[in-house]
Amino acid sequence: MRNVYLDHAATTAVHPKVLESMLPYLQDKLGNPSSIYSSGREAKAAVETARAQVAALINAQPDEIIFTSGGTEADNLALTGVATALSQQGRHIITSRIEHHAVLHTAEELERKGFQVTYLPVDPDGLINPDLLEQALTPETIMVSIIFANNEIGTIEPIDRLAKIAKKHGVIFHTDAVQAVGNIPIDVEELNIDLLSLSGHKIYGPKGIGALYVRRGMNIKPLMQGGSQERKLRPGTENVPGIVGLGKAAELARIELPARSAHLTELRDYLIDGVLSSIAHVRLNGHRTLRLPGNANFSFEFIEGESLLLSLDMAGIAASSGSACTSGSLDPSHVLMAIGLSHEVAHGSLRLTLGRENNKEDVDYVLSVLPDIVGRLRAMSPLTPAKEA
Amino acid sequence: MRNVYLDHAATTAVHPKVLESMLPYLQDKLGNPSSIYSSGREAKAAVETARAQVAALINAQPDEIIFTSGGTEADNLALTGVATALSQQGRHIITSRIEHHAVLHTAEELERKGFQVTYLPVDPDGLINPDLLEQALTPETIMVSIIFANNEIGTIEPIDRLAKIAKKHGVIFHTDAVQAVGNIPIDVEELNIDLLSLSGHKIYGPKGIGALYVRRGMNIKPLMQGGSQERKLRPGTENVPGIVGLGKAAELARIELPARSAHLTELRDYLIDGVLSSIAHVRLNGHRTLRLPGNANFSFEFIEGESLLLSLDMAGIAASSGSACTSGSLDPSHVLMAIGLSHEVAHGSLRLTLGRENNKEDVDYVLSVLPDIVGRLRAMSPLTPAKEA
Amino acid sequence: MYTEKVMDHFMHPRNVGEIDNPDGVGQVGNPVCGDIMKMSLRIKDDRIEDIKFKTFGCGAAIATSSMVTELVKGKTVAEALALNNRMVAEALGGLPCKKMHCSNLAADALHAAIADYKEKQVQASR
Amino acid sequence: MYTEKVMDHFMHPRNVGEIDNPDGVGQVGNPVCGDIMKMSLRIKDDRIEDIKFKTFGCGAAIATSSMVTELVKGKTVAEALALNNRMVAEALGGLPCKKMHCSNLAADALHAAIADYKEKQVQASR
Ligand SMILES: Cc1ncc(COP(=O)(O)O)c(C=O)c1O
Ligand SMILES: Cc1ncc(COP(=O)(O)O)c(C=O)c1O
Repeated sequence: MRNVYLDHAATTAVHPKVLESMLPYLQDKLGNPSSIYSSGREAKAAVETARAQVAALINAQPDEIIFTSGGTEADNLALTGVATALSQQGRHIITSRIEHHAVLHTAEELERKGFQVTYLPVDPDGLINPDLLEQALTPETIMVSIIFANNEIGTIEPIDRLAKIAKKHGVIFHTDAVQAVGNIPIDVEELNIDLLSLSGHKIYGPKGIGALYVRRGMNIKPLMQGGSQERKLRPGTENVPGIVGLGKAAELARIELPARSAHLTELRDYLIDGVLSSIAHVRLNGHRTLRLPGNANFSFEFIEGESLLLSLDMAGIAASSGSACTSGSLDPSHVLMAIGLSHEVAHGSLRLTLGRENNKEDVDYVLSVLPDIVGRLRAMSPLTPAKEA
Repeated sequence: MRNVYLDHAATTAVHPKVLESMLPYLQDKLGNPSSIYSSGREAKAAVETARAQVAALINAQPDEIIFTSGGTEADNLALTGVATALSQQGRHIITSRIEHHAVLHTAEELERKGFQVTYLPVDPDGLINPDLLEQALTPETIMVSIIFANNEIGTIEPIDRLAKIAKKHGVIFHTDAVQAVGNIPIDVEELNIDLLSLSGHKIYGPKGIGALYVRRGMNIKPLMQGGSQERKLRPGTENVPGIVGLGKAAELARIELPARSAHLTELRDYLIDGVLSSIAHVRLNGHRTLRLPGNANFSFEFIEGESLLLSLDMAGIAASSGSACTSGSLDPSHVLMAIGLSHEVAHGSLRLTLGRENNKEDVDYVLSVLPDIVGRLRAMSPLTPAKEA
Repeated sequence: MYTEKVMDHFMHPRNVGEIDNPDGVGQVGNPVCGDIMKMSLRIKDDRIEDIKFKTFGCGAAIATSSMVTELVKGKTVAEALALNNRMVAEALGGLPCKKMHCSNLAADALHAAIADYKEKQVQASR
Repeated sequence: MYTEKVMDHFMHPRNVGEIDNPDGVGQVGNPVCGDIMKMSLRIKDDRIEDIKFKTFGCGAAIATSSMVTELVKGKTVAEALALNNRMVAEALGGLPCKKMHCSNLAADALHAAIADYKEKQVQASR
């Protein structure tokens, strides 16, 4: 049986060159970057090289990159760190209804701590209307945090316009770019971004490492206390192999971005067209063109996502769903609800996310098995209209 | 030139078997443990195996282990998580003056948030007197956090007695066992420990991964918000290779503990005796016998630690010092001050920490170069009495 | 995640479909929660002669539906009423914790179908 | 961390020691901060004929002390007074940021020694 991995938004395989860059630091190079002897200094130099590589990917300065344990920590540090630092200036934060839980739940936690949070709605394609941001700003607003590109439906937000509005009002702008980085070009200078979260394992780097870009001069408090690593913003012995791997992954992403993006966009469009033309009662979630190169997200009416995933797994295909059943919560994805799907339709969603190793044959294989799987489940479903079953 | 690494308390080299266990998860095994398809389930199973391995090392149950990004995060989660959860019951915390910064600075941060913190003193050997803990407890006390074995001077605290006192008063007991785990036997049941921090890279595991043991039924709040990984106590995509590596390191530590400990104790005593007998005006910091098997910490009068480290580095020896100059702060180590050293003597401290790869020849090499290095620096020092120079 | 038995019933569900002119029909669950189960029965001499299901839901929902139909086919109505959701999960070799409550509704659907059958009998006897 | 020049002066410090019956002696720093520098001078015809140092401190402290002695040997007292800590750091090819303030005291020690010399002269001429 063919094995096709189509869950690159969940995690990507470590690039062989990334692993190669990490191995020395997992083998004989064992210094602690805070130590002054040779191997410690070597480790420090490797960390600084990686910092420059990550900075280059988003056109930041090396000293604006703070390494964290992943995207979640970067998001938590951004929101909590800025809110804590600026709480004297105001206690209002603006974000959106389609943020990743790392931002959404942190915003909710800040609400419990006495901050006010506005959650901007999105249109049926998942786009935020910049006018709504303009209207939501108050003299109390200290920060805006908007996801760069959504992890479920792939919609790319108008970050340039949103960040410009924040800048005009002197408000800090953070973006969770965990899914966007490496897939679409990002220039924090041109876009007026003050803080940006990214994660290693989404860009063919290792798990357990990420980074927060923090514009120079920003006022931000650490999330944790301890040693004085990472300019006192992130204590703990540096994860040297992880950092080196993230640096290498960022470098590869920078060099290969145009090619990767073109490759994925082509496959994605082929997949979307194939599914929409071969299966009835299906809808594409997210914007048709303003979407991540590798993201396709469908809702198949009358069937439920987990049973779809299980069936695909039996056929060797790894995918993801916004169904409540897969998350263990009782509600389907908040993102799918925010774009206006009914519960049933949200439960029947399927996310297929392509990556650099995928090819046309993979998509052909999916297109060859998906219609039967959907048909089989629909035949079992009490929701399927008699004439379709 | 011989290269001798004697800074195992700062970080250890990844054990070859640990690296071997991680490699599949850095190469082709790429599932996200939260996904339901096969590779996701495989990753999940690997994470659960590691959880059981870590639990076995300290006689805990697997579901009592929460993976974190390292020792620092484990300490922050323990203190802040419990303080936040129990703030209605009381706002007094007891810790010691010789904690690692990850505990000490977190305690200070909690003070800024309105908690009261008592910092227990230590005797000249670095030992905490359990009677002082008994006296410090108030009806407001919610938590006691005491380092299991100190990272600088190696002194092992009377954790059994301290934890028993906490238990008697119904107070949560946390211990930062980052340096102790894997080096001395720890049984959380027998010792009545409620929370325990450990870190991968101190036990021949990878950097960027650690764990907090949380006794079943404990009331604790997460430090970060996001996904529902790690029983909602620690969000973020799991660092699968890191977790697998930590699990393997824990397993090896459990199996090899008696042998490692015997080997290190023998080398340590040989090193301590050798230094004390060949160099004058030297003091051993920390308790002579109640100390970590691999730890030796000396103060050489009249000279300063960083210049000592630099000289040792030129001779191929990697070590550490409590000197202010190496830490970038103006004060020498708070631990050395807490055991009553004067500033000069604290500045002249040298920590040599042995590990599994060290042998008697390494110690002999150190003993062959150290007297000359100390002598040379003393000859340059204005503090050296004329008759010694 | 799922036992082999669950996967077997998911991939090869028994008694899928709807009975024409059934003696009883029951539906439980709702689309908001992500699980809907519909059972239809043919009953003869107080015995379940035939039973079919249709289910919208996850793997556990489909497997429990299938298992219920197998467990009660040929059984008396009283025996069928004695079946509960826990027993269905056990017959499948267990379900993951988080599936025990949300997707394990098949016995409820069966009971609803039996209630429908009894109601119809009462009405017919009037 | 340190430049080659710093390491050279650290490993091969110039003019270590104390001058017997010096014309001026200066000491700055204190043990609490971890750096003490002591300079002793022999001065002839307003020129620094000899200079020696002793230092308790880190690599930067030792290297700056050594560099100062090299820079001012043979220079006039006025020239020596014109030397400041920044110039010493530059002569060494730079110092790490965090060392610029704590360990770069050698010019201060030199100036203290010159001050001592001038004081002694005034006293002698009375
Ligand atoms: C948009 C977005 N933000 C944040 C995260 C969290 O990243 P991590 O799992 O590396 O902590 C993810 C991935 O899960 C994501 O897709
Ligand atoms: C006693 C102690 N606690 C906590 C830590 C922090 O661990 P990590 O650097 O893995 O975050 C260390 C090591 O630096 C330590 O020695």
